[in-house]
Amino acid sequence: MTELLTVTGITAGYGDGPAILDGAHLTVEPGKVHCIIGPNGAGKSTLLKAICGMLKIRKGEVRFKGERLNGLRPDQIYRKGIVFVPQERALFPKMSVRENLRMGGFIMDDAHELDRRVEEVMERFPILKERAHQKAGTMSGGQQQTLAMARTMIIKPDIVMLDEPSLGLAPKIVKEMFEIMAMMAKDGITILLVEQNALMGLKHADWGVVLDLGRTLFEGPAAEVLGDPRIQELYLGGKRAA
Amino acid sequence: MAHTLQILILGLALGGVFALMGAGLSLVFGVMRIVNLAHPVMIIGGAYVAYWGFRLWGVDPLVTLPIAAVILAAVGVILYKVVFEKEAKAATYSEMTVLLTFAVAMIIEGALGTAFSNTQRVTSPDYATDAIFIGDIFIPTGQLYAGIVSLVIISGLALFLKYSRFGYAIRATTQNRDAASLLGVNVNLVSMVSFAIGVGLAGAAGALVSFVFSFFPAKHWEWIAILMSLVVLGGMGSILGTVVAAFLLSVIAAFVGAYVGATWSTMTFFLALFLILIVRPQGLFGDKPELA
Amino acid sequence: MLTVTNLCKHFGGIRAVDGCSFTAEAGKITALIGPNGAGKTTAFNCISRTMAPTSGEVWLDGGRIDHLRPHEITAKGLSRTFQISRNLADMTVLENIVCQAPIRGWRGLMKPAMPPEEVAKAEGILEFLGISRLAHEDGANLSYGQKKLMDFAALLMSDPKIILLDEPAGGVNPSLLEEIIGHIRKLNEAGLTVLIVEHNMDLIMRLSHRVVVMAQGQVIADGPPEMVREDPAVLDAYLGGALEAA
Amino acid sequence: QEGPIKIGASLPLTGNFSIAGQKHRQGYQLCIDLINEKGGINARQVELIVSDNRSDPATAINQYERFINVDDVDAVYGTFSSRLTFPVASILAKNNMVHPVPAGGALRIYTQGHKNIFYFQPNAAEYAGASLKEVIETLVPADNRPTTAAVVAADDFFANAIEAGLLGTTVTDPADGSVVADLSPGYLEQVGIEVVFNEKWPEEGFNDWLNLANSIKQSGAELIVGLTASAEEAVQLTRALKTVRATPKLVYLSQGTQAEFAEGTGSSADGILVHSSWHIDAPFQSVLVGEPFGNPEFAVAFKEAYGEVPDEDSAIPFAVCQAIEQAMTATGTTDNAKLGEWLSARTNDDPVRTILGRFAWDERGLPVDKPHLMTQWNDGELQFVFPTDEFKTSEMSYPKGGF
Amino acid sequence: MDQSAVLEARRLYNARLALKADKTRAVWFPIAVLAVLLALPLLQLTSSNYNYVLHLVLYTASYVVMASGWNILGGFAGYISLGHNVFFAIGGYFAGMIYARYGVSTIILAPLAGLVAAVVGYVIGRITLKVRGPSFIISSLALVMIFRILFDNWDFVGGAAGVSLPAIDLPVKWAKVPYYYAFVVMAAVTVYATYRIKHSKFGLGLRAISKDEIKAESAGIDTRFYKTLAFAMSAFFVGMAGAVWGEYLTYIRPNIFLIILVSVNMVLMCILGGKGTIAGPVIGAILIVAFNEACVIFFGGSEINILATGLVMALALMFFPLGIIGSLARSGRLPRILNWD
Ligand SMILES: Nc1ncnc2c1ncn2[C@@H]1O[C@H](COP(=O)(O)OP(=O)(O)OP(=O)(O)O)[C@@H](O)[C@H]1O
Ligand SMILES: Nc1ncnc2c1ncn2[C@@H]1O[C@H](COP(=O)(O)OP(=O)(O)OP(=O)(O)O)[C@@H](O)[C@H]1O
Ligand SMILES: [Mg+2]
Ligand SMILES: [Mg+2]
Repeated sequence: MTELLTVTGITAGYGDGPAILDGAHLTVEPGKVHCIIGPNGAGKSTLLKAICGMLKIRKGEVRFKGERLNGLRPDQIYRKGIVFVPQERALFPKMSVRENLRMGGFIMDDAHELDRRVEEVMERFPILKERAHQKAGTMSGGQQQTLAMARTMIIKPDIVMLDEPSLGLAPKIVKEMFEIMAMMAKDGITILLVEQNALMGLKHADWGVVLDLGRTLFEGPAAEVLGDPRIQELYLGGKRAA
Repeated sequence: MAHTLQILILGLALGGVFALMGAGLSLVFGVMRIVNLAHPVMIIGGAYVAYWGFRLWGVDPLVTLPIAAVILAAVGVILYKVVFEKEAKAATYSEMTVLLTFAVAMIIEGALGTAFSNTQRVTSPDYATDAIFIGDIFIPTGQLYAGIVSLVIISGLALFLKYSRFGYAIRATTQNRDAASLLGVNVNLVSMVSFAIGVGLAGAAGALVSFVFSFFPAKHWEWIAILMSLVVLGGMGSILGTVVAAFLLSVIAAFVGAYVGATWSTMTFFLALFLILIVRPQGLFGDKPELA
Repeated sequence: MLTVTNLCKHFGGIRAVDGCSFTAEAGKITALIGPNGAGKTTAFNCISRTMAPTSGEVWLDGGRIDHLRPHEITAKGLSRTFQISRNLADMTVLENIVCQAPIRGWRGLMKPAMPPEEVAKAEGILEFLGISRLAHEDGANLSYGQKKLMDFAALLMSDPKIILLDEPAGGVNPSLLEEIIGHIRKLNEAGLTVLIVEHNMDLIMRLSHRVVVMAQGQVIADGPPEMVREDPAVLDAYLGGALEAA
Repeated sequence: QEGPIKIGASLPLTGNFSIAGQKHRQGYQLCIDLINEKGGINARQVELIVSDNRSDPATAINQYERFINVDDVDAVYGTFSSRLTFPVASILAKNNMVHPVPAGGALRIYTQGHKNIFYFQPNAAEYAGASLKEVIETLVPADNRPTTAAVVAADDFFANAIEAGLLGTTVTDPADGSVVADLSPGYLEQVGIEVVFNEKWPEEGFNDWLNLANSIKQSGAELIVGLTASAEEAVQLTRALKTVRATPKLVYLSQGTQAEFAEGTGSSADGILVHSSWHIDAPFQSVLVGEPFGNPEFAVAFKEAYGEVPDEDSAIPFAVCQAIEQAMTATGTTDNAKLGEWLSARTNDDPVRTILGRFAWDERGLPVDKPHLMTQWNDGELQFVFPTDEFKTSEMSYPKGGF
Repeated sequence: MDQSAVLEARRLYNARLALKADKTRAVWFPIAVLAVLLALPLLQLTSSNYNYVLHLVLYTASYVVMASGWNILGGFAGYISLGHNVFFAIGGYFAGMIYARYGVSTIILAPLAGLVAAVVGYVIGRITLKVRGPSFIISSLALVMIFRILFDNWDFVGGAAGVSLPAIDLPVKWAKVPYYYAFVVMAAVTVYATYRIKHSKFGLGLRAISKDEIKAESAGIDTRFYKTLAFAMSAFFVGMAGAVWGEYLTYIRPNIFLIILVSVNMVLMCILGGKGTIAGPVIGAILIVAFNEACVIFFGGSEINILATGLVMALALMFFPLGIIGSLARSGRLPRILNWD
């Protein structure tokens, strides 16, 4: 097994508050879709933030292609090939849609290539093309989510980490979104996503992780996670899922 | 008629200087959400650089201008490192910095006062008290040069911000720090550099001020409210707005000064501010606030 | 109870809401669905007057409310949540919630901020939502889902007659969602009118009495859930055949 | 009683009046150093405590209270400017202190009925214009006198007071609306000059000098009266008048005897009249610790101590210090009641003798029979031109013409 | 799936949070302080003169009134005003002029002067409270300038030269005592009033406004009314302080009231002590006055004074961003006697 990213026993929290993550671990394999589930406040978002450098890791370590990421700044980690779309979407509210997309390729040196990529992505999401000059902050919730997702596609990173990508999207778009993710995975981009729409998420994932109370409670092939009755009971909405 | 034209010219001449004085302030606010109350005292710092250059070696303030800008920019870097870097992440950042910069203003004022005493200074290159006469109408050369130089600097800056990659990074950092850093922008560096540019502009403005107004360390209190009014009037953070406001208000103030009374001319700036708050709270070029 | 007639909201060239009319009947749960950018949130904003509508009328209980200020509308018994949760930092969750309790008149102003009966009520709601341990946590220090829950809790505090929920289920764990559905239903049975925006079709189908479908600022379908679900226009614009998955 | 005699002075060392404030400190300090060199007062050394009131009245009040209540000073020296002196006067009167005022010429300070307040300049500012009037009457050729005047003034206690005298307005006390002095018809009218332009600029935050200068020029006035509150403003006004190329016959400023003025204006200063309370050429006979001490000695000592030539802003406080010393020596105590009595009892025949000349005061605390001196800048030098009857004076240059 | 250790850690944390919520107050402490202050003038019965001590306490108390008043708008509602000395001036001039003309003591007039300031505050608030954050701060600065120019040119109140007021007719030793009591009592009343406000629905509403006005509005809070009322209330207290201050100084003049240092002091005291807390402005006032006094003693008051004040302010902001009270409370180390919230 060749891991791309390994998280071993990390502890992290906000400021000098209590440890939210308390020994969480995770292994990410290249080219696969990984889905993290867990109740509200389990620490899922916190985990992603810790990986991408937004939070200080107190204990444990994060390795990417064998290299330690602890203590690097988010922009350094980004340049290594890890893209993160937080739950709050992280758009630039007063920039136009096009400028937001261009920011997605900020680290690219070739301006023409960047323009080409931006056009390409806009082709794929017609709503973005239509609203190219609208300010991102005035877009609807779902549109913003689409934009945030689309922005990750400007450069070709190794890992894309998505915090609840389906949030606020219409069912039709959700479906499209998962299809796109599958396609990205096929292109060799590894995907790590957090989903509350767990059924949907796990169904499209290769690997499932259950996180609660800041710890990894279960890790395994997605199908296995889906099938586990205890997990269903606790995290997937119980009886109805069955 | 000639008289009216004369007053218009005097107003415009003063406006050019105010424009540069306000531009740095506007930039620092626009980019970093720092309301830099220390900006005026930094201008005075720049003026001292020009003053000593002139007094010790007789160097023309216009020549010292880039040096003043660089020296002040260096001060900006230090200040940023020591004072603002830590604050940059705080939620109440914008308000906090108002008070912090206030403190910085007092520190700089105190330091300048200790070093140079509170005596009024002014540099007097020949053009400072000269004027170009066209018939009865005159254009004060000091303010003319100052206005031209400041417009050149401001346009250069505006172009840089609009078209350079760094300009992009600056805007991104302003709007969403976290997001920018998640997209590969070294936000600390960006903040530092843009702060330094803003303070450097204060230095440049200081060199011009040194021969247009007289100055002493405590003088900056007189400027704070005027410059701030320009920034609010123009729309917080809009450099263009600040420049327009500077010219507009200086001209109005000149007319008020000539026809109503000198005491009331500064009032123009503040009354205009209140008027704009009533009719257009976001300022001339500002964005509309969320809740209409 | 709540009637919207010919509501329009334009942003420059963009017609976010474009002559939309619908009614939320008293005591019923009405769902408002539609593709992203259909104008649902904007419609909510116009109803609660967080935004001024360009034109159109909003009636509540036979009185026109589109000229009132937001707090007056809240005082009339209409409360809402925000799609992107807005919460008050530096105030505990409990304060966030109690702050929404209605205040009556001048004398109300100087009443104690956190009277025991309101605190008790708030704690009861938190208990039910399973976040009572967070009662004294800072409102800003919550996870996304927890914030949504807090919003919902605050809403219940204001004793509204009608509530407008903007994607209450977004980001909420499925297990908890079950309970929230149950709670909304219970409240509704006790007489509360509900207008809900959601993309979770499962929830909509189970909860709502009537579904209004919006697209491009206009109402394209309006009827009982089963009917809407079959409507080809809706399927095309919104569901994309995705329903069988849920 | 052992230990030194402590004397407190709160001065505007920083802020708008800093130039004058610093010079006042030098004047006080020099005098006290000289006294101590000569063995002190009544065989006690003298210690000067100075604190900076940042040109702020509330701070000044506070500092005098501090001197009295905490530092336990034996006497105080006054502060600079009418602005600061006005409130300080009440506090010192309340505390029964002798209040020698080096600078604070506004009449209202002396009409409040305070005892033991003594002004150390020729006369209240309201009457300062008298010397301008006399200069015009005696030194300006009758066929070429200015007939029109532009009077511009800082919105300052002191400047307003001079203006009131020149324009002949009625000075009232806003506290109860009572009339303090009726100055009509005013000195300018008395010499047949018509005021064609009259303007005020604010005490702080005024930048629009060119506009003001332009208006002055446009008015065509032949006499320009610039009632500036500080040397700084005098420099600004003069530079602006130069820029607009005004060509008056005569220019009179109320501040500008300082070296800083000459430095800031260069040759534009030539021909400008400034009234003054002191001039190095005025050979007044004065006494310091019982020994004769004249203006030349003062200038030498000053130059030795500070490396500069003194001006009135140091000479006046020096005189204040001399007077208090003479009072203490004469009464042999530091009891302020006695000092006050002694000073009040001075007459023209038995005056206090200072480098500003003789001083004796009326019951308000204003000196009797002392005209203002008039000085004029010529070739970078401040020359003493009026009054002509008492001592040797220089020739006044006239008309001024361009700047 | 072992969860017990994590649960235990969480429980402890939650317990700490809960502890923070109900901390019993040491009510006796402020009352004791007040009692001591009320008895302090008895010192004057001894042979020495304690006028300067009285002056310092009185001065501090006057700033407690102003800073606590400022706190209502700046601390609770989150609108930082650098222009509150305008109300200081309005109070001072209103009461001062009546005192000068009709001899009515300003101590009696103080509440009325406060009311006048409050009315003016209400009107101004209607305009300036439309904007928040930096724009508001700047508008408040401009307000000071406007009033400065107006007062400077208003001949009836003596213009820039001001009016000198008759001094109270008491022997030197006792002349300060009436003002002393006036300020100490005002300070006590103000602190108590801010306490009541903070713990009322109104106070809760203000805090909500300071965080998110749209949310507050949709929670049923009449934000416009709340904040203008807060503005008026804080103007009231500041105006009251101004009223007595004028008579105490025996002098009213624009640049006593309308210099930026006065409003900066108010702000600085609140920030240093803890904006939005009850004890904060009190602690802040004590520290700043003490600090200024120390500066005068050590530097004789000079440029270094300004430098030092700036340094203290900067350090305080950098290391106690929530103020002394606020920062201590957050880390759970606030001594009980200072928990007045
Ligand atoms: N900024 C913050 N400061 C302090 N604590 C926080 C902060 N953000 C989140 N927390 C706490 O951390 C815990 C985990 O939060 P996190 O956002 O990681 O949860 P999550 O698993 O993503 O939940 P959700 O599904 O609701 O998004 C929560 O209990 C929350 O109270
Ligand atoms: N302030 C604004 N300026 C310009 N356009 C806006 C503004 N606010 C919303 N819009 C546009 O109006 C349309 C409706 O937005 P709205 O937020 O109401 O959609 P929505 O139905 O809630 O969608 P979602 O399900 O994605 O939340 C969108 O196309 C959006 O881009
Ligand atoms: Mg999350
Ligand atoms: Mg929406």
